Amino acid sequence: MNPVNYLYLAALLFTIGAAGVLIRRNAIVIFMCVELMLNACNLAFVTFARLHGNLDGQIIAFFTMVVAAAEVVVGLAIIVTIFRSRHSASVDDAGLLKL
Amino acid sequence: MAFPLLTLTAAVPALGAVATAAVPAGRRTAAKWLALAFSLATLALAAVQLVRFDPDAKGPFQLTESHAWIADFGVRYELGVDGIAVVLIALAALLIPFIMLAGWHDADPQESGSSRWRPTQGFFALILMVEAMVVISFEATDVFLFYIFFEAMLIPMYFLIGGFGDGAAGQGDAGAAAQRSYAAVKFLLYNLVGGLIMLAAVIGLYAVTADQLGTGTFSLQEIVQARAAGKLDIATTTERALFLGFFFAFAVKAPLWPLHTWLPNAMGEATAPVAVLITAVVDKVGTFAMLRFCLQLFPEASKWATPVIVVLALISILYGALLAVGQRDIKRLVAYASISHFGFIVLGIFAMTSQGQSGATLYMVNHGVSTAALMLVAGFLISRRGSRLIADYGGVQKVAPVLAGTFLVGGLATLSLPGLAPFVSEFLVLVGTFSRYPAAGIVATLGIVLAALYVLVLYQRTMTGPVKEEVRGMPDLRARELAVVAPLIALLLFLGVYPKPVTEILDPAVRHTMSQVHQADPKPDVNDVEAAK
Amino acid sequence: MENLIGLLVLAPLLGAGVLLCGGRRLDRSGPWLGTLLAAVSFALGVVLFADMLGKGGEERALDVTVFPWVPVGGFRADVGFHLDQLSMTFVLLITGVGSLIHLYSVGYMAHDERKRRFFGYLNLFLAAMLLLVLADNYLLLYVGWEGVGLASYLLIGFWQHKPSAATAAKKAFLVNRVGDMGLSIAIMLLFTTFGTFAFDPVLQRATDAGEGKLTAVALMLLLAACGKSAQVPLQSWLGDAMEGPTPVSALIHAATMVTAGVYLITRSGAVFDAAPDAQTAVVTVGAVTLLFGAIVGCAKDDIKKALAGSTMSQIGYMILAAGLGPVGYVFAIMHLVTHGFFKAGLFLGAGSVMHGMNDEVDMRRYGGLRRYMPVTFVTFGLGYLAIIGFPGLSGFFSKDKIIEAAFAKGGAEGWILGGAALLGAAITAYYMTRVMLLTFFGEKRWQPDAKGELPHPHESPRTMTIPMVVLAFGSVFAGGLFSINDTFLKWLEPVTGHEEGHSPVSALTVTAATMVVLVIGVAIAWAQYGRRPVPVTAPRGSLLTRAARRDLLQDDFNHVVLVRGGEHLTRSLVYVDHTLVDGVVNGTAASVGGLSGRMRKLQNGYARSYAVSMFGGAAVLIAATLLMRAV
Amino acid sequence: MSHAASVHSLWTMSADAPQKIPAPHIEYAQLSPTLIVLGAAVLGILVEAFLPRRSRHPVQLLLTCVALAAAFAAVVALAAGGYGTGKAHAAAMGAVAVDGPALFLQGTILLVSLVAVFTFAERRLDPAAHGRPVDSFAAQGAAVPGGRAEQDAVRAGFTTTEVFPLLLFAVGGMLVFPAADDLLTLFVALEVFSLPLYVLCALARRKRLLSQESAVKYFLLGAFSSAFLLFGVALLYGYAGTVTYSGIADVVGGNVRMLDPVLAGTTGNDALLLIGGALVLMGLLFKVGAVPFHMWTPDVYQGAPTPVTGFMAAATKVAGFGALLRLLYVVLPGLRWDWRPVMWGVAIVTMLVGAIVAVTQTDVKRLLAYSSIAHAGFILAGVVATSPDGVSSVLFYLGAYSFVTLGAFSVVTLVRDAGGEATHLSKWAGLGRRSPLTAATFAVFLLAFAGIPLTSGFAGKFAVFKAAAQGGAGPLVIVGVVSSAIAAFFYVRVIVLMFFSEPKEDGPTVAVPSPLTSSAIAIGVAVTLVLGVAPQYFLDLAGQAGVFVR
Repeated sequence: MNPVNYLYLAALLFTIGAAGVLIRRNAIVIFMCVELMLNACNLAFVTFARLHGNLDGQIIAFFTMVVAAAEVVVGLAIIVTIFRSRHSASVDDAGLLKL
Repeated sequence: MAFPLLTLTAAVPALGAVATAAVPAGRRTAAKWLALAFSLATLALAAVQLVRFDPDAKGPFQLTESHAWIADFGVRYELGVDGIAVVLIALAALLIPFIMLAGWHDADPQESGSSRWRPTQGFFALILMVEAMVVISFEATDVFLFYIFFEAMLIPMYFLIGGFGDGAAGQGDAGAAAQRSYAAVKFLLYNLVGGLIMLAAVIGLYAVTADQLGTGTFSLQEIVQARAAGKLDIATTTERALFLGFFFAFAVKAPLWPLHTWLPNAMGEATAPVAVLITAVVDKVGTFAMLRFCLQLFPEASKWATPVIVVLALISILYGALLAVGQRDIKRLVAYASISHFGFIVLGIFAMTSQGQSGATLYMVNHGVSTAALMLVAGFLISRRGSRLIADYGGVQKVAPVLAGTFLVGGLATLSLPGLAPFVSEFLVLVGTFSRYPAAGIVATLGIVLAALYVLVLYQRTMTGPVKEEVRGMPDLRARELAVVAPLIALLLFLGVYPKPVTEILDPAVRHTMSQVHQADPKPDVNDVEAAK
Repeated sequence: MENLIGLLVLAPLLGAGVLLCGGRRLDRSGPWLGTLLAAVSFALGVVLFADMLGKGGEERALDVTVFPWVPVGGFRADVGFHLDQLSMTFVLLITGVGSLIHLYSVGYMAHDERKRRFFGYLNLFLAAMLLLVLADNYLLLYVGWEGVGLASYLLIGFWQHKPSAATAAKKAFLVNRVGDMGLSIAIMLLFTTFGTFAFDPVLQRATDAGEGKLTAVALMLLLAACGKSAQVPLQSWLGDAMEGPTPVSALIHAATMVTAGVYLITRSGAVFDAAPDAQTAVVTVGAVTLLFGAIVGCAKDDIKKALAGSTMSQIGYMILAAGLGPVGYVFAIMHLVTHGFFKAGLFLGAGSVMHGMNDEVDMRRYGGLRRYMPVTFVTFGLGYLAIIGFPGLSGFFSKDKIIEAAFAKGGAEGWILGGAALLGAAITAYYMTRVMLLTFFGEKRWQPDAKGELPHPHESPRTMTIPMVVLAFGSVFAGGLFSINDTFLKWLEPVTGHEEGHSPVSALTVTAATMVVLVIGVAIAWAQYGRRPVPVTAPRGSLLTRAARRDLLQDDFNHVVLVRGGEHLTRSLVYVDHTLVDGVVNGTAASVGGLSGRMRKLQNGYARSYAVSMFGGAAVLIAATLLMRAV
Repeated sequence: MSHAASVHSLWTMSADAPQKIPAPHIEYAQLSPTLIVLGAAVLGILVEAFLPRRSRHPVQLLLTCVALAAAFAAVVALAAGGYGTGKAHAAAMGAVAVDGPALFLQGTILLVSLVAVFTFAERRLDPAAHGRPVDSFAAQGAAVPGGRAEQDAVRAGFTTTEVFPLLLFAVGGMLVFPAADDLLTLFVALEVFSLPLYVLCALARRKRLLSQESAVKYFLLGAFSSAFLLFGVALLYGYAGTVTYSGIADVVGGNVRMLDPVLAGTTGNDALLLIGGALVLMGLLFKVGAVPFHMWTPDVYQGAPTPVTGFMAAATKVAGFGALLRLLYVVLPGLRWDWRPVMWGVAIVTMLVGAIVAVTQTDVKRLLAYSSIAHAGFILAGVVATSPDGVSSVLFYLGAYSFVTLGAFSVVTLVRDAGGEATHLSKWAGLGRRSPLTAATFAVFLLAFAGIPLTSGFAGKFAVFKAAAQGGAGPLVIVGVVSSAIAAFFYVRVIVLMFFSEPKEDGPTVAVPSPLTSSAIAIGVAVTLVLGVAPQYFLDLAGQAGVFVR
């Protein structure tokens, strides 16, 4: 099967993730969409690694996962704090800072 | 390495500013005297310059200093004076002490505010700061160096205008403050915009020189020589664009119609001494820069732009005069009168005749002195009655004859009465203009009628007629005030009767400028007697 | 000798300086000091005169260059004096009459607390006037020219607390400025044409320049003359100038300053001779003014205004004569001198009358004063006879000559001018007789003044009468002296040149005609004011009379066109400046602010909308990059 | 079929790859600045873990300062050692470049952070009711605002000393960011300095809701953008088959030794390159706050604790622009004609939007945020000059700008009222009367922002515009001038407010800071004036540092 299709899949996932970020209100969900985008990138990486026949892509994928994990830690921490103080995880409620 | 006289002349007032600002709040009077002392020291240095300056020496600039400064920008710390600069420096240095004396009590804090707030120190320090920057921008022969101080000057001026009012704005204190800061902001923004447009031109100039000479330079002489040697050849359109960039800034400063509207506000709201500082000292930098930079850097473009500029100058002359007639506010009236006079100066500069340019340069000096005289007396008047409105006065000459007399002399100088200094310069400008553009000359002559109109109307409404109630019991000029006005009037008379000492210094510089622009005076139709015989 | 010329000017200038800056301590001595200095310069004048008489006709001129004034490039103006017969004549007239009037003023202004300043101004005037007539180039002349303008401004407005006075002063200065504009343009033209504006080179080489240029110069000079000498169309200020103290009217607005225009034209004779069209303009102005002034003079009830009208008209004669070229110059100056005597005398007389009538000026409230102030009456009477040209008195000789010269112009022009001059003579006789009758004859028509007390006229003090007497002598004999074997003509000829006019009518006929019209004029006046009693309040009068009372509506014209129009112009300009010029800038500022306000709304605080903008931005970025590659 | 075969051959080929991987060789000395900082950060964590609460603050402060100073010393040493010029090369197997720009930027970042630490450590601003001096960070980040836990924490006088290690981690990332010589390092560095910043934003002591909100926004948008960046990296990798800058540059430049069929296939497809490049660019533009990726800036700047804002505004910009420069000058010079017009556009809108929107701002911190956007635009003008002059001008501008910003925000921390910092402009009315000195210093910073001569702002602006003009970007200069004019308007407005309007009764008080903040401000003023009056030396530095290693 042509590996290029994996690229299309990656692009698709990435777009879905991005769309999710734009559409969803809940901070957690938005964050998950971001994760989805990162994983789309991972897929692209490994595919290209496969195409080019070098391991860089696959290694990068690992790095990405680690970074994503780190992001989760920080992100969830922040989201939880604001949830506790606002009793809502909707990003649209957080609108004090504007103009 | 010669003695850095020019640097010193600029440094002394700068130091004075710092010293004055550092005087503790309690010692107000000490600060005043300190500032005055520094300004007098500067005056002395300016006098030394005049003495050391040799009108007949070769070369455009004298007392030159030159040090590396910002190589990356092609900027050198280059100072030098020609006849025009040295005279204008003397003028500035001469006026500052009078300005200080006149404003001796202007900055005394009404209420004893927090101990850290020291308006008086600030006032005098700022004046000295302005003086320092004006002096160095007269001395700078490096475009960038000039530009820096041309711009930096705005800040202290801005604080002087906005920070200290004559408390005669008509409405309440808050309203006055609002008007003041409006005027200050207007002043700053107009000049900043002008300066920024000039900045674009300055950068363009650098790009051109860097492109053609290998290393970019801002040295006036280098550029002029390079052009003369054909090493530097600026494309016509580029030269015009650059010229416009420079001219715009100077036209705002000068101020030339239609970029003038900041001046009436600024002069109206500022205290009289500061108003004098604006129009008699700071604005001169604009017209001076037209002569030194516009004409010498971009001779061709200058010639190209001349018709338009002459028209603008004419408009300024008539428009300023007519608006002066229409004013209700003494200081605004003087401001518009100044606009009219600046029209004459610009006209003289761009008439491109030796009479015109000598007249214009002489005009800068005379206008400085005459406006100072008129405006300062007006300030004394206003400080007595607490109002700027002409309608609030009447019959002053009955109660305060000396004040009225000096006011009249100042006014007569403003309408350039023969025998007083401005007449000579104005007539030179007119002749110079007439000999190249007769029509323009005649139109400009209308200005002298209008000048008579606004001055005499002002004098009649304020000084003559039955004595108004509020005016009754108004004290006549005090010793300090007389000490300010008398010398100025004496100077007006002297320069009116015997301007030779000044013109002798100015002439070579003017001739040099003329040669830079490749312009010769038009010849008279009937050649002189010898040739006839 | 040369240095004396400088002193001549310097003495009164010094006086002015001392008196104006001297302060209160000079209040008492001031008047005498001023008078003394005037006398000094008169003495100097006499000395120079004597010296000049000692020389032959040609080498009488003295030239002194005191110091270079404005040396700039090709442009050089010197402070230099040129004393020839012409200027000598003026020097004597100015300093002579001037000293007398100083003396007169000592009495007249005795009760004014600001008399020190008054004498300061008078001295200033003398200095400026002397500078005017002694200058050896046009620019320096211009200085004197405006100097006398300033002095007249200060003196007309001397009683500044009276708004009318202040206004009159301002008006005088402004109208003069219009004339001065002409002078300065003339100077510019001279400079561009000859490369100089000193008398000698210009006048010697006048003919080298094109006639067009010369005509332009001449017309500009004429404009200047009109301003200073109150000729139509710039005459409107003279009437109002009577607001000034009477000695001022006598000295400045009768004897000396107002004649400066005549001096200017005579001095620039060479230019005018080379520009016939300009000369036509000059004579026209002269003729019109002499009639205009005369008519105005007939209608005025204010004694000084009546005399002012007469001054206008007399100067009209001089201008007319000067316009005739070499034929007329001498007579113009001669009439100028005689007029200086009798008109000054008349004004002093008027002043003396007002002095006695608590400053009443309306002649209809005078009457029968000859018994109360005999000296005034006699001197005034002599002046009267002189001005109407009574045979044997000064006016007779000078005016007669001018009328002849006018006819001598020849052709229709000659007839018109001559006719105008004759008519003028008739009207002069009429209005002067009127003045005479209203003032000194008839029954008393005195009215209580503002304070409600009736005037009790009395003769004026010695200081005032002496000058009047002296001037009366002048007005009686001057003309005769001048005319005996053409002394005056011979005296001036080297400067102005002279040629006999060939009149179509013989001199005798002219004289006869003059006599006739004179009698007619006097007769009519007698018929109107001599025989029947004069109403205290002026009758409505004919249309012409009413117009004449208002200076033939000239002022109304000025008011409507210039003043109102000017006010509207300035007001609209102020509006424009505020709304348009300023508005544009403020408008841009405001629009930026508005834009900012709208763009601010995009920052709506919703994280997701920020994300949208990022996403869109990314899309644009990509699209743009691809596009760049595509093109 | 043949395709499948090639794929198979690839598979087999890479099967026996592992033993071919060489052991990495790391030049620790040359990476020492980063290592020192990160090491200190780790130490800091241990301090938090083991030292009693009382002694943490001084220790942390000391540790951080020492670490930063030492790192700076290391940078200077490296520069002196010629790594900035002659010996410049890519260290750590081409992962991190050690060259002029890198060292210059690292030096700047370290100095800025050092000054920022002073403001972090300031404890005299909030005269606390319970007698213990407190800094501007939350007593307990996790506690609910106004909740029981927080009150206890406040009463107990807790302070979040973790901010120091966090700062150090961020600095560590920033040090690597502009030096990163392959896209992976770039990405990792980005995250390393972003994540601590997210946390720091959430830690304000006052106005905690705003603070947390800003953190959330920053975090979500940051993550979002980094995802884009990562995808861009992926595409570039796909295009070039490598992520090292030099490698990609070679491929773009078309000078690769052996061109295997697959590479030929992908390199043939420019879309990968262009889109990838664009996405990476976007990631960086987000960090420097360029329009249209700027919208997080005002909110985050306003919400975050002011010391953090100052640190972000200064250091992040430096790091971000450093990375941007390297990317554009090393990786994509071959594509200059593609990205230059785009960057032109970005620069123009950034300058204009920043300046225009700032005009109507009413909050000092937001105002400064927008002004920082406008300045990003100015710097971009220098970036697109694509000449060594351009690089050095940008470096100079960054140095000048970061100190001005830091100083300005430090002043903001001083003006306080009951609710903490009084950032609303109306509160600043008449400040010049109350405390002339503070107002004057702030005025100096504003004037520097406005680019008035004799301040560093002018020198920097002139440098970038000059470079742009010489690079043939005249129109950019015009736009820059126009937007500076607009910008001048609102800077002046603040000055008017401070000096010419009457002070209000309920106006804020100006806290008297400890030497820490004072010195931070003093340094800011000094640098502003020195760089304004005698910039030549620093211009030389930047000039020498103007060349990237490849």
